[in-house]
Amino acid sequence: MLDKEGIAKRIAKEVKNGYYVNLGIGIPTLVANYIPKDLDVILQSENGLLGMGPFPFEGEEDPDLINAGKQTITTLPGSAFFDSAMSFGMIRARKVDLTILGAMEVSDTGDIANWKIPGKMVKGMGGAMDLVASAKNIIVAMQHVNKAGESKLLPKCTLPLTGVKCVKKIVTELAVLDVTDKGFRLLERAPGISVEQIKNATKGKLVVEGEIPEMKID
Amino acid sequence: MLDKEGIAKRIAKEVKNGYYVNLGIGIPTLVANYIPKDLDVILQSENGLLGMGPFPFEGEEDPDLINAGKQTITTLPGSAFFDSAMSFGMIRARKVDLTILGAMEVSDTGDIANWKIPGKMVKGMGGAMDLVASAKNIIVAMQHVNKAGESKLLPKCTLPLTGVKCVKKIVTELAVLDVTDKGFRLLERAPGISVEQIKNATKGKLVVEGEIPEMKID
Amino acid sequence: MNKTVPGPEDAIKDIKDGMTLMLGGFGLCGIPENCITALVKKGVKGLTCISNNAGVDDFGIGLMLKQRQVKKMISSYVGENAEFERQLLSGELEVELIPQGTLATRCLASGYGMPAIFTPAGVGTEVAEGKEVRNFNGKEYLLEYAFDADFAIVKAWKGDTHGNLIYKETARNFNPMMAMGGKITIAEVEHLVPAGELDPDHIHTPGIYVHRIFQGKNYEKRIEQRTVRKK
Amino acid sequence: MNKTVPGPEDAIKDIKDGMTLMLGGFGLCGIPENCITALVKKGVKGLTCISNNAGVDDFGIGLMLKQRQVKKMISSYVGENAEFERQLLSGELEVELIPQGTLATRCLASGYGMPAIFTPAGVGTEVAEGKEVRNFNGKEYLLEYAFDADFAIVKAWKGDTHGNLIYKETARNFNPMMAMGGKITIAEVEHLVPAGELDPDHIHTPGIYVHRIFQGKNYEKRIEQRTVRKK
Repeated sequence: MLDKEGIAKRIAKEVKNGYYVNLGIGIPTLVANYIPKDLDVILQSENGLLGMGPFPFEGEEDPDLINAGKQTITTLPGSAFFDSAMSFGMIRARKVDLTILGAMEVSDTGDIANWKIPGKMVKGMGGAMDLVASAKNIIVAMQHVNKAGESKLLPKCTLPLTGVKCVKKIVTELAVLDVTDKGFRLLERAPGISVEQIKNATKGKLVVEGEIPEMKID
Repeated sequence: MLDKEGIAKRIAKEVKNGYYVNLGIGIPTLVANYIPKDLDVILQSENGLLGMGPFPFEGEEDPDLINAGKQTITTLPGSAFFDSAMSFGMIRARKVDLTILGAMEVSDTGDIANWKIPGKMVKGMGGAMDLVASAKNIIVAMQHVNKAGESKLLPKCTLPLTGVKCVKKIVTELAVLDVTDKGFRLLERAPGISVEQIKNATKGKLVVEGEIPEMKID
Repeated sequence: MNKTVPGPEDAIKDIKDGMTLMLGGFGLCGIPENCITALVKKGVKGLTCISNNAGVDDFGIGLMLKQRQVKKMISSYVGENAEFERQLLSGELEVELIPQGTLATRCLASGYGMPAIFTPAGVGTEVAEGKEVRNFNGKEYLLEYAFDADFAIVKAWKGDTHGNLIYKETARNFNPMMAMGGKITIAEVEHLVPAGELDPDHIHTPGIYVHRIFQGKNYEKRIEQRTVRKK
Repeated sequence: MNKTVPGPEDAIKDIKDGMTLMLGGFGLCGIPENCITALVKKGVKGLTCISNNAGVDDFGIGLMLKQRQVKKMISSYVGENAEFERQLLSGELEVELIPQGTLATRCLASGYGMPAIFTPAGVGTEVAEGKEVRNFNGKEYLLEYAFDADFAIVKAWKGDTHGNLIYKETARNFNPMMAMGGKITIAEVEHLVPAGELDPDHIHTPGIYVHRIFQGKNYEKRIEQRTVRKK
């Protein structure tokens, strides 16, 4: 079973040379730490930055320089600032190659719910609805089951949706899955996890074809 | 009867302190020369400049700095450059206070035709259709009659339209007129021109109420 | 074309109860601190505020919320503050949550004289309820309308007396679109310079969009999430 | 993220007969001179060119017209050249004239992922023929679609290896929107610098929109209307 860092490490393998990538808050943010240094990858922050760098050194925080999670950050050579209209313009125009974000639920048709729990204080969708509606490639980083042990990979989301038919791939503590016309297609098992365990944890339609390899992360 | 410079001088009196003004090609361009120096007025050039200055001194022409008429120009302190989307954005959003342009025909309902003569090579409307569709105040600088002696102030334009119900005021070699619900309303006569002469030169509905003063230009 | 006013009190003097304001900033970054302080002092009430966020309990729009000056928030992400939550749950405060890109683009539409725009954000979700859906090239989009704000209040890094503005880093965020989108636009800047000192190629918001400008004071520029690494 | 190519021939190598190109510039100001020369040399034919103007007889897009490489021009103002007129009257060349602001905003729509926009330009004129008219708040607007261009070819003043671009003065014009609007965007620049040399606050076109960039050569930058005053 993977921990959060493990999920981030596995997702980092999906990042290709030359990609512009948007990372959501939570596990997706950790992905940045595992992108191989020899890849040329540029991070987009939807508040208005291309070329997000690491956190600043202590004492060098700049209040005018934050990411979409409102964290202090730095720039890198070749960075560019722009306004939020252009930022979501480039997102809508599918210039961002890969979007990685968290989810509360995903359906086997690729619907995603990650912004609202009825009865709880709703903080808002931020840029998530724009990102999922437009991204050409969305990977979801999430736990396979919730704290009550219930599957978060469902035939139909029970929570209010963020977007429909948009998720392409899911990486959980148990597995890597693609969303296909036939449902979730199991691609890889987490180290030590059996296909049976994944079947039991997946409530949505699951397609298991042939031998399912154990994922390689290092 | 006014010459072109006279028409420009009279129109210059319509320019108020604090105005952003867009000047079309031809007579409207001349208006810039007669705006009183004590007025704070900023000229917009729709190719992407606010704060258009005079022509450059000989030898100081900059090929990257032209106006919408493709003439070499200069900037002034406080000038700003922007792209054409923003330029027409500010035009559509009615941030430009006054638009002055030429016309081939104007109707007594404020329609304007100034871009196309059937049978002749059509060069295009450029920014004219955008300007007339959005400007909050349009003054037309034109000749009252064409070379054949026919009125250009008509009940209905005969040429393809540039815009409908948009012209607010017209200054010709003979008169100053407002476009009202009742048609052209005569406001001023050119020096030495009688109301009768204006009536004869105006084919569209003309409203003459009370004494019509002779215009003052100096 | 001198648009300078002495300070925030003069800039906001004709903002009245019940008006709709756009307020620039993302989180606490690039917010018009001086004008917010002046609005709190003035005590104007029943405001509808279009702002990506709603500040925190003791800073930003949170200060206006504490005084119950806000009737309605139009935002993409709120709830960094407890008072906000209390007013929302008690029904004192109305909130309209809209996707961040939709918010930005509806401001842009106002500034560019476009009555409405199409965006796929929110299609198939509760955001789409009651909205027109239209298919272009096999993809569905929502029709979203331009905003109609009485005032836009923005913060820039530098500005000149003509109202030309330059923003700094990610403090740009919503400020340029809001500057364009207000019927009357007020800009507060950290550095006010005479017209002619800004490079015309570097200006983000041309002065035609700005009606009043003043040199702001005592910027706190509070950091919401101080994240650092060790040297 | 090095997007540098050696020169215009490499940049345009996969532009094929019958493709749709956006070409930046207003008049002869800010046009991609090097790429136009390369397109003429390559002899690619049957092109649809989206460009505000069509150059003059012996410069700009006029050079492509002379070689009969252009099937259709989509412009707001043409006819500064005799060959253009000849081809148009003989039916060899097709022309679609659209208002300048509509042209600019349709490019912006492409770059901002908006399938269509509303503009009042052309309402009640022959430009509106066959188009959807819609009333918002008592005013009529035309629905105009985003462009679908295979390539955008733009000219900037400075650019870096990541494809970030800065334009100079009114040579900016249509270049930023077209840079955003093409499926593949080629930028030629007067000064190509390493990533990190441009101030991130001064960049007009972020590199994400640019796929290939090269240092241009021998810019003529011809002036169309040389107007001067005496000292």
